Amino acid sequence: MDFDFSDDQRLLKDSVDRLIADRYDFEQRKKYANEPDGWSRDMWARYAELGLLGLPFPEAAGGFGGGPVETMTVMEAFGRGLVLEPYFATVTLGGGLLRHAGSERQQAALLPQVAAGELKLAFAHVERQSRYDLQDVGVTATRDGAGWLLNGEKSVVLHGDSADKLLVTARTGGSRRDPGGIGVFLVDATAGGVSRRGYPTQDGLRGAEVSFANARAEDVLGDPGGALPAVQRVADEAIAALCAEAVGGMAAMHALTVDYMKTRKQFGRAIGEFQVLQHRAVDNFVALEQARSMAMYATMMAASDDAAERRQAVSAAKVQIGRSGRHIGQEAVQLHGGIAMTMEYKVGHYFKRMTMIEMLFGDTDQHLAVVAGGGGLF
Amino acid sequence: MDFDFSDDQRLLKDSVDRLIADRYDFEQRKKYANEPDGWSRDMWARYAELGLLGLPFPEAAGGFGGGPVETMTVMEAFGRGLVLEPYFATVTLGGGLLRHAGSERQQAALLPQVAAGELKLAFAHVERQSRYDLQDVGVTATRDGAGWLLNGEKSVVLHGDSADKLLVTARTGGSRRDPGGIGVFLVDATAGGVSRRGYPTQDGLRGAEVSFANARAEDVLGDPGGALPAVQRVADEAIAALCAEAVGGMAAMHALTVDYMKTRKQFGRAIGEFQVLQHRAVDNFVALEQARSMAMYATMMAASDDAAERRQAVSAAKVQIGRSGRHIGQEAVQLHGGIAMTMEYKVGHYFKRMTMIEMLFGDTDQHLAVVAGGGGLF
Amino acid sequence: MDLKFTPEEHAFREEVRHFFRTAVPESIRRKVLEGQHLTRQEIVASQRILNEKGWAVPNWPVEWGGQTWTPVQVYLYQDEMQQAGVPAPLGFNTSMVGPVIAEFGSQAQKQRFLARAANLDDWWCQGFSEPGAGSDLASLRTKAERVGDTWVINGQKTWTTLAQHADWIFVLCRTNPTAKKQEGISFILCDMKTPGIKVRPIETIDGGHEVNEVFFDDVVVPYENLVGQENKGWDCAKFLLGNERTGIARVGTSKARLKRIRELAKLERVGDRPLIEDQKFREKLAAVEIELKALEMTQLRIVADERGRQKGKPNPASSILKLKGSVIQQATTELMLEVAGPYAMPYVASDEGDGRNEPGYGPDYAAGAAPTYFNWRKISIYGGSNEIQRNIVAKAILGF
Amino acid sequence: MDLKFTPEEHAFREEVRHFFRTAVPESIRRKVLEGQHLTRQEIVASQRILNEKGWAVPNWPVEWGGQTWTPVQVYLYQDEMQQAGVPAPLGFNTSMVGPVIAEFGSQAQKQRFLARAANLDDWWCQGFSEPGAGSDLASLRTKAERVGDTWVINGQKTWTTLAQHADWIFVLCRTNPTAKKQEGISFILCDMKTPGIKVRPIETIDGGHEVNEVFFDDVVVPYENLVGQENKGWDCAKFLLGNERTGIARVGTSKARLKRIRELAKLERVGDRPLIEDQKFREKLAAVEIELKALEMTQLRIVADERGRQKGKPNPASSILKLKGSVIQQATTELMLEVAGPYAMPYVASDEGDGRNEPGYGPDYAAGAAPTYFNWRKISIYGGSNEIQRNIVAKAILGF
Repeated sequence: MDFDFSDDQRLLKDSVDRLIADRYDFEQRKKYANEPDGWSRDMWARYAELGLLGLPFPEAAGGFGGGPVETMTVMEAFGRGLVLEPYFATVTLGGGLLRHAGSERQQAALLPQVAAGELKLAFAHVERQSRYDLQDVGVTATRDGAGWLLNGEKSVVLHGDSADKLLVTARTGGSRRDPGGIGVFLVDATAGGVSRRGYPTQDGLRGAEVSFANARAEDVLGDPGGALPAVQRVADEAIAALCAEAVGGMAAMHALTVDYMKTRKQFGRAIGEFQVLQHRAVDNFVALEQARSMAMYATMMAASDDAAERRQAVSAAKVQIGRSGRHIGQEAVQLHGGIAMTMEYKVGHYFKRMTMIEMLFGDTDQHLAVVAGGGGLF
Repeated sequence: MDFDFSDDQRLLKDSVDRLIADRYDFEQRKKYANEPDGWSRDMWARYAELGLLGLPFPEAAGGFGGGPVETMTVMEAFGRGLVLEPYFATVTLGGGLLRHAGSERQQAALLPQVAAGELKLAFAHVERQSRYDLQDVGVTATRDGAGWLLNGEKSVVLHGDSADKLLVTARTGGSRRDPGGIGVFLVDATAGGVSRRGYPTQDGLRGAEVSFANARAEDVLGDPGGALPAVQRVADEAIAALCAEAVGGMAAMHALTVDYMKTRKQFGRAIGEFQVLQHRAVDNFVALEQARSMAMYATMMAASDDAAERRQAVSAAKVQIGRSGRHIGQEAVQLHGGIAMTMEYKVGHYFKRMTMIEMLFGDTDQHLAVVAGGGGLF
Repeated sequence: MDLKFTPEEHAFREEVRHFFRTAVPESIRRKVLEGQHLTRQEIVASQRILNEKGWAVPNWPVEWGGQTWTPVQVYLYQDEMQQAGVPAPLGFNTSMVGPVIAEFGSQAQKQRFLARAANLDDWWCQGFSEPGAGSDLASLRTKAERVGDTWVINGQKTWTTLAQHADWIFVLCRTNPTAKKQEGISFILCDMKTPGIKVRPIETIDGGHEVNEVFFDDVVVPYENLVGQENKGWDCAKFLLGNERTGIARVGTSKARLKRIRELAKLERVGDRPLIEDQKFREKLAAVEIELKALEMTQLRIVADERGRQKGKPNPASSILKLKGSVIQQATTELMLEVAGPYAMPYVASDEGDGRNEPGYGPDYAAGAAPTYFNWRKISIYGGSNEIQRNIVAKAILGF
Repeated sequence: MDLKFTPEEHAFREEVRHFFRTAVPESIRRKVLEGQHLTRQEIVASQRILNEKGWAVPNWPVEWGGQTWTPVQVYLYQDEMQQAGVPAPLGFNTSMVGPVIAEFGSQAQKQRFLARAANLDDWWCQGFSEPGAGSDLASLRTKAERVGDTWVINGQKTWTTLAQHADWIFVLCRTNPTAKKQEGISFILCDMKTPGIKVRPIETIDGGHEVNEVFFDDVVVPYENLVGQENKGWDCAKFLLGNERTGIARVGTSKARLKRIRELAKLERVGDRPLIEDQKFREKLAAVEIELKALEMTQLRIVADERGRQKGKPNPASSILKLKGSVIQQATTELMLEVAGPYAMPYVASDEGDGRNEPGYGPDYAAGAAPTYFNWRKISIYGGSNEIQRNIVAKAILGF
């Protein structure tokens, strides 16, 4: 048991923290958001330069062999900066699918491009009826000669509008909610039969609706009917990463709130002098530390090969993050008052991002049900 | 819509309030608790004298024809006094069963005795396995000539130890959880085959375990296989009465707490000057007023003949009472500090009574499930 | 004590319900129920329908168009209005400046302004809050100096709701800088077209434009635009803030929202079952319904108690309505968010025109779920934050 | 960063687990896990087993019987002890007076008291709280006057836990009445058999006798019973209160309770299904488990941070352990109450002797459900109430 960073981890943390501090303040972020993609190509190049885009990939595939702790470090800093770029979509989700479902050939072909910042990925898995259920897949993939043709629609594909390639769950057999018969297909985003409608998401990031009409897949990752375990594993890693991002955001919101309380004056004194508000800030702090603890727990367990154990741990963390995030977010707004309701002030943006994170890969109640369905955490 | 008391109701309220104020302070209550029955025979006689023991009975049966509002008035005062006597067991439960399931003959024979204070009743319905389910009845009643023999065990019979007669749910047909096949039997508490083990309950009242071994029933109320609707109706009225009692107790706890906060000094000033404690007292006040509102709602709906509507309303009230009672109770203890943990101080006794009320006739979660199973309160 | 409505009250409820659901266009009411923004025209149209019926300003003195309704009738009117999705008559006109002018204004002011306010011929906005003042309203710094027959106003107001639509603004100004905080404040009316007034929009986190900053730069208005006495504007402000506390709980609005959530949860499916059959969701919905039912009863108790009270001296228990009412309204937005699920994520810009140009991305209602959740966080902040309400209850009711 | 235990730490955990579960009688451990009161003899017997192994006072200096364990080892020792239901060594001896004497006492005091305290040959109790003082400990009024070679003590202490068993009491006394609050207090040891000491039991709402009032009426003790310097007793008190903050969360205790609740909920049936299959109950249990898992991680983070800290200067974040730990422990009592259902209602008097004379009325565990719920409300009150903990965090961590 050792909570200290190794030298390499410390180095990584320092450089990411510095990057965010130097290049991702609120005004800079606004500028990035107004660029054509809704994020900064310049920052993307810097991430590539720093090695962040290949961080969790095997060294053989041009990566740095980083593990969950390294991802946590990056995501926490990105949470603090409210980073707009498609890191989560490309590296965590897309890269994760290639790592866990792709062949060595596929990894060797694609991961180096991702690490170099030349290839952006998106993961299309949500459907109109599926909500948060990864195995509820209606999009079909049918054999066509040596290849596959995709048909159907995917919803809320994170950063699906700017992705170069899409990784799409599609059904090759079984009925709509069967665990078997699901494959992950690699599709060029500009291929014939693929159409995309991009939009901003509520938190200022990007999403897209994507439809497939006899769209030809470039490739399939692993078993065309047996990809669900890999998809679930990627989802678990993704949740651990989101937990870390959320902790970064919560910590920043909490710090902003405490600072505001010390400077904002009402009735002749700083509102931070009112004991009742102090105690609420303390409850936020406790909620933050509990969330941080659980983000670490999820990080620790995300690499576990025991799928049931991993799932319990990750779901428990998602519940804690969801509850702490909602509490801290709502309280940050309330303790600030009207200013937090405006686009011009940063806290509201954290609040919105927390709200969206709570909805990604299963909401709090769904994950609570997962934990409740297990045999106990102890 | 009229929240004012009628003249008669005002008179009743004044006289009950005065009785409790004069004869049920904390020291007097202690004395009553130490009497042989665990309650005061003298007070019982006074209730009879005031007409309280016949309050909800038809005038034809020696009663005063009072409705739910009258019961609410009495129970709220009793809640304030933490009254020990078997009013709820005898008048609300026993009397209620006679009113709703008994024949005119049975009512005429027994209710005047109850009203005169000469007959104490208890309702035996809980069983080891039944928890809060009124239709889970394992005690059997079998025909024996013109009468019935009872066999089995009943648990936590409120004031079962001092009751003269027991009203017992028993099964005449069907399997253990069938709604049909349940009758309510009148059994003399000293009859052969009846054995009782009395004990104090956690709140200082009394209960008993009662077993029946070929015990002969004196009588059966109404249909020996069709009593469940009447039992449910009595339970609903009983819950409305408990809600009113709880409001009396919560109001008293809240008042004690606010008074204590104004006098108790810490760090050189009254703890009531600390804003954070003030706000918590306000939250208690809001919880109290919400509970009072729902006790009124339950009172208003308790007389409804539409069983489904009545049940929804009463369950909703029980949920509110359960939540408010727990919140106010725990906060009253916390805001008082150590003193509230002692037997010598009144607040802990309210806290314990609230806890028991939450468990009578279904706990908060069970009633929430009832409301959730309906079509909505609006 | 009779906790049931009388037959007369039932009949009144039916009457207002029928009117609201037939006279006010369904297109407007649907937008209200879905939490969408209304256009200026829609708000004006709806209020004029009510005013024609004589129901836009029931709380005003009868001579200026009010009704002699009992408090229970007022409650039923509000409840049915909210449930039907009828936009409430513009509060700045009907609950704020109107009653203040009726109570404190000169005869000339009454004649000039009241009927126009009732009919929304003039759109009013409220110049109270200032940057840096927040809950501490009385620390305001916008000042009005008397120069001859005029006031010269300089300063800045903020959080001015719908100022972009407004014809007039009522402004609290400091007119005696040496007096103590609450003294030396005056209540002054300004035509928004007066030179020197500038409105700057504030974009809120939901992407909406509801509030504004209003700047006063040597704004000159006639002295006669003063309402009541010079330096006694705080009395007007207190009177105004104390009015209409029962509507604040918005019980009818929450009722309508909970019904809508239940309907939608029957349609949305989780796996192979409707969401409404999910035990957890159902219990969360039931828990909010129970709180709302309790609040409705609490409101009725306060309404019943109102008969004996002086106008403008609200029952301090009405702070409960604000406290609980805001929390319940916010809880409905969280439930709606849950119903929408992943489709709450796409952001669809709404404009001030007639609906949206682009189609949405999921079910129609889903686009509004997150913006409403975000936007309604304001409910526990504005109109005296919930912290201020707790201070009021602590002092006025619990005697701390 | 490696969030897993090392093989050495795992081995240590196994070692303490094995010892606790084999060396300490199961009859004692079962009573602890069921929340029953132990007899004096049981507490003594258990501590002597630990002391024989050298594990009663691992936190003491090595020369007085302590261990050189890492913070992680201390954590594992506590966690396994709590999970096994081994009674913690008597805190008054091992976490309070022992460390104070080891730090501030004379060599003679160390030799006279420490080994006996470790072996529970002397049973100590704590004379800190006074009526009217509560959380404001420093406002104490019990006074000790120096008369020749003695102290003469007069006053009253309260909430004195298990004073009925005690041989000695350590008392905070005011020895300089003119000095400011925290100055002028001394830390004095008294033999409980000294004439003038009277113990009066306080019955708690669960019917138990855990706490007492202790009266001092011209109690004369030798001057040498002073620990540390005259009028510097507050230093001893602060040192004492600052020790051992990590055990305060009682994570292991809550773990054991949650496991027990899960077991019982498999046995208790609701209708035709085990309670554990009730969705709502399961989710409530899971929610508490998640909070506890988070607290366990928080505790490990604080433990890991302890290496660099000075003894007696706790990490202020340990207030989180008290805040959350108390709430979680209390939540387990509410779950247990729910498992017991109607059978929580009968009150079964427990006595100080060996178990109960009367059989209970429902399942065995049920009799303790309500008393434990009642009794454990104290956890958020004593040892610095949760309100005080929030004040500490607000000041020491958030910088208010």
